[in-house]
Amino acid sequence: MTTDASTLRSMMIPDPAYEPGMKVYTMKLGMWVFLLSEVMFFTSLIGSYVILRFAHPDHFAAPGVVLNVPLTAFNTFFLICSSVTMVKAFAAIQQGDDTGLKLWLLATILIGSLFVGIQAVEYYILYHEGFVPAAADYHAAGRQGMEGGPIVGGPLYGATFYTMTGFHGAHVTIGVICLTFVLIRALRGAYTQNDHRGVELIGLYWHFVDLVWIILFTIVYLI
Amino acid sequence: MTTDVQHSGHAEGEIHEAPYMLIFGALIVLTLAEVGYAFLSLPKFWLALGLIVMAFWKATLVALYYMHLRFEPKRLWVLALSPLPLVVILIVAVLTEF
Amino acid sequence: MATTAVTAEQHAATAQHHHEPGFIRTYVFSTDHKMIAKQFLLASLFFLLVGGLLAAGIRWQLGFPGQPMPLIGGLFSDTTAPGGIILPEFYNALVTMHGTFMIFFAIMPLLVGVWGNYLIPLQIGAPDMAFPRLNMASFWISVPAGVIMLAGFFVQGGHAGAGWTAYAPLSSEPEYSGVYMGQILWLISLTILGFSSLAGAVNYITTVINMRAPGMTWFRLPLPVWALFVTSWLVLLAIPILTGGLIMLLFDQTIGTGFFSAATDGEPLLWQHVFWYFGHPEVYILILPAMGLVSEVIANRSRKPIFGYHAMVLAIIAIAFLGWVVWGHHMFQSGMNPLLGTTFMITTIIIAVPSAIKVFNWLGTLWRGDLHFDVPMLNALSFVSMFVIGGLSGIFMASAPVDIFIHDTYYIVAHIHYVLFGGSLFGIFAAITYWFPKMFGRIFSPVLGKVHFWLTFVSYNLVFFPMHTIGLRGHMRRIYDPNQYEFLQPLQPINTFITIAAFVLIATQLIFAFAFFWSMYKGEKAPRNPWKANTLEWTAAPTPPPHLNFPGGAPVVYRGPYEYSWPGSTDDFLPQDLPPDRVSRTPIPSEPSPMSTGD
Amino acid sequence: MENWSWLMDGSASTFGPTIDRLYLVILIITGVVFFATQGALIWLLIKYRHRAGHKAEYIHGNTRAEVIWTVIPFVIVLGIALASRGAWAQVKDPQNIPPNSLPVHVMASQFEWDVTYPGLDGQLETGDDFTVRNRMDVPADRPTHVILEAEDVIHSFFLPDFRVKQDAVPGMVMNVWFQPTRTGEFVIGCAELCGIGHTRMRGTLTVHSAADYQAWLNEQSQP
Repeated sequence: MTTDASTLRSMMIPDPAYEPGMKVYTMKLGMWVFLLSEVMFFTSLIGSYVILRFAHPDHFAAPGVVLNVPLTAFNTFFLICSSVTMVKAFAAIQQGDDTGLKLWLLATILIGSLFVGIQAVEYYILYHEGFVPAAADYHAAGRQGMEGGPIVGGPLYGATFYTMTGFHGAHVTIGVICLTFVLIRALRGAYTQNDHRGVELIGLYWHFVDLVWIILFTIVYLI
Repeated sequence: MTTDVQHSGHAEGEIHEAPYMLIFGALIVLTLAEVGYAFLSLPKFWLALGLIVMAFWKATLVALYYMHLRFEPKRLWVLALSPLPLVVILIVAVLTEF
Repeated sequence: MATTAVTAEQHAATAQHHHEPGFIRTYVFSTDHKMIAKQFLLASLFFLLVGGLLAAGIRWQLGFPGQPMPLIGGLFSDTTAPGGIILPEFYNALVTMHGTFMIFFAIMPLLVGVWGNYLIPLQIGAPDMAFPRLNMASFWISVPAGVIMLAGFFVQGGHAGAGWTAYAPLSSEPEYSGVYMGQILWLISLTILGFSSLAGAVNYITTVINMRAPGMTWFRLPLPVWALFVTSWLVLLAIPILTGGLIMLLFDQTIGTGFFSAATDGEPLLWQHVFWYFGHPEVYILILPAMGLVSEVIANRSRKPIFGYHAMVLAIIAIAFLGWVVWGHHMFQSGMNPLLGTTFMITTIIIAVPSAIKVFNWLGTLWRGDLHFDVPMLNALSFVSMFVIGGLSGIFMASAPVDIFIHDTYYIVAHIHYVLFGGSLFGIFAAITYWFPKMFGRIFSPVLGKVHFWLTFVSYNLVFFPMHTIGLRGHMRRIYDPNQYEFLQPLQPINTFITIAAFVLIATQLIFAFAFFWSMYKGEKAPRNPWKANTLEWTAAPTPPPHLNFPGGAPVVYRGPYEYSWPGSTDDFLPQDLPPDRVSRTPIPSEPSPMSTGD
Repeated sequence: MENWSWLMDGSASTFGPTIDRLYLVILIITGVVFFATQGALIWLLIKYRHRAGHKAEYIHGNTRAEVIWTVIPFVIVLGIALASRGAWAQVKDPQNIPPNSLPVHVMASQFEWDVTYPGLDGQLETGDDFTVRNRMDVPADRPTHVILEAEDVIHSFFLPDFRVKQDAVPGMVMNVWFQPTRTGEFVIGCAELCGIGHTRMRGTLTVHSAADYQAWLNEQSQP
């Protein structure tokens, strides 16, 4: 019928102080939003592991009994190195250092590939020791622990281990492929001090994958 | 891919030279500490707690400095942390089952 | 500062489209959000038809158990329906695939894929989505998913038959279900479809946050945008949980990991937790957008501001948030810890409150309005009415002890269809008929629309209301032949009645299909703003909107979306982008009204 | 269709009336809400339908109304939840299984119910246990404690007349109890899709008087 004058004013006047948006450029926001969904994806895998382990502790072995902790600790070291080279590549292009960008990107790709390679070797060794993902094969003859001891753990151990670390490895592999694209673009001079969004985006993804590994290494290998 | 010059200039108006190498050192030290701690003969609870605390700090350092969350607007913090309650709800609720 | 941000984004989008695209780029591999919305619309209406035909098969078996299907009976193979008589394994596949197609391939894309794409950029004043090519990918990823899902009908062993919930171990171990390839295709298809949903959700969230027009504050967003935005968060955070679960189930099926298999100490209940932790947010993914769309239609066709805009927004957020902590109510009878059951019972029942707020606010919007009973309005009102029934029947199963009896009976079937058909699908019909002029430049035939509405409304209630009562008599879900149970034999006449009504209901949808295509080519040409609406898609964009939507650049927004019948204006609507100095106004009244409590 | 009713049949277990009463209370509450909202809707549609010269009123909302229709439903539904707790615990909490119950082991498998009785000594897992298929016989004067397991997939042990439903999950042991209030023949159904033969997975539950049950037990226990 009638209306409050102040309501009317607020209704009629655009708010000049209002800034729409996150104050973050759209591609970066999109990458963050995508990473949130990755958090939930790893939650379903890691959460299932935590729950299965809690329900069946006898299926899992103490650290170092089945899994090779020193080897993976080295691998963790490499992944952390690749994170620092990635961030150095980003810092380089922020200062307009084009050569630095290319070199640090190349270093990141090489160290990332090394991580995947070592993981493949780890899988090969574990698989041949009889540590397999398929439940029916888990108790197959010949399966031995690291010290040549008896069968340790149960089928859920192999299943969860390969699923979680395998999907992490797949993420690293995808990261290496994307980094290679970024490097090719960098070689063509696509990034400048003023516009280096591609480098920042792949960096976010790469550090996220590193972050997931920090959690995986702790709960799969060490606890 | 289009260039968006105004944008990057706006977002990276000043360059935050984060202490990248320092963080790197901290991550290495924490990793070594974790591996060492894991082989102490501690009760399972303390083992798990210590390791989770260290892993939490490592993850936080990566997010804050390498992912530059420290230099981002507060609203991005809210966005980035939003799934964490859901993670906790799922795991805690299902754990009470077993 | 941020205004420059917006224009910069728009420059970026403009730069991508400055040349005139060819046929393939316009109609097939289009990056235009409006074309992608139309692609989703046609694809998901096709799957709606598929789902409806599967339902016809289910209803035939229940209404006329063991009798050969008429007309088409001879077309089936000996492993599905020899001589037209449906076999139990085919019946299980029908039940499973009806649910799967309707939920994942019909209702979800009809709400999120179609209206998220069509409305978000137009209603917030953006030229396109934040990531147009990702948006195109989101549609084209869903196509192979649909093809793989359809292919399952033609593989040996038949299609997946473990229900749309795929409870392990029935779904994880082929020797128990007799289905191997079908279940694997089901899992692969849904995994792929997850990427499509995810691409959409990332796009919608980023677009709404960063690409709103100047002046488009959060509380000036039209309610469909709010609903789609909140839904996108649910999609973003729930779908990956399902993907993880599907992958574990796929590994169980293919390499025998045994996550959910009791034989290897895996936990069958873990699948249920993972599934429903996704599944309950999914339920709200399937209803929240419809609530937003219906709010728009009701406010417009009542020529009145939506009652309690802020409460409506808060209710959407509250439903979405509570939706994360109620999944256990699907598992009351599954052997869950009874204490956990009590917790879930309380959280579940509280979710009725925001739903009630929404219903009361819709009624409040009608109150003292000027109601125009056009086709969209009829469908929207039917949404409100049917949603009340679906919501109230939900309270019975939220009470865990009552759920003991009605769980897994036809009562649940009635409830889900009152929400998903009576709710979501009527909401979809309202939205299609309301935005039809915008999409295709022509009015959706009012006569055919009304015929379709009334026939659907009546036959729909005749199908689903009796299901409450057969559920209360103990009729279980998903049973192939209820007459195997002596106590269900007296229900056979009701089942037959439901089946006949269901065939009327399905046939009625052909009227909709006809009206849809007829109106697209022969309908009355639409004026620019046929509903006298306030929102930007009608006021700032031509019909149909061109590439980049707003030829004059981003509109500036001065007010909320529901300023209908403002007494200060001579018109009964105030477009969001109409500058204050151009409002043909009457003197501003100075008396504060007891009825107004802020926007 | 004699004895036709739109509602549930009368229950035959001790906690059945509690559940039915709860159902009825919710039915009355939701029934009132149903008629009130649908009535209001129809009234609004008739009263405020479009007429020439009629204009809608400019009303944005009413805080008092909003608060009222938030608080009242909240109180009502919370009341329903609290009222439901007791019955839920009575039926499902293993602590509330009466100690004098007759233990019966039920193994669900595709597609039958195998019911194992403790024999004359009243103890399960002793030499005089015997197993019958798809039928269950219980005394009327004593609660029955069903120890429920599943062999292959998930089934659901459904006694419609007793208001009992419990999924049988492979790998888990479920505890179900009920006490009949009248003798007669009742149905055992499977309420969870369990495969091709789901529809024929049914059995008969016979409630005997105490004397008849003893006679039946003696007869079955004959070697």
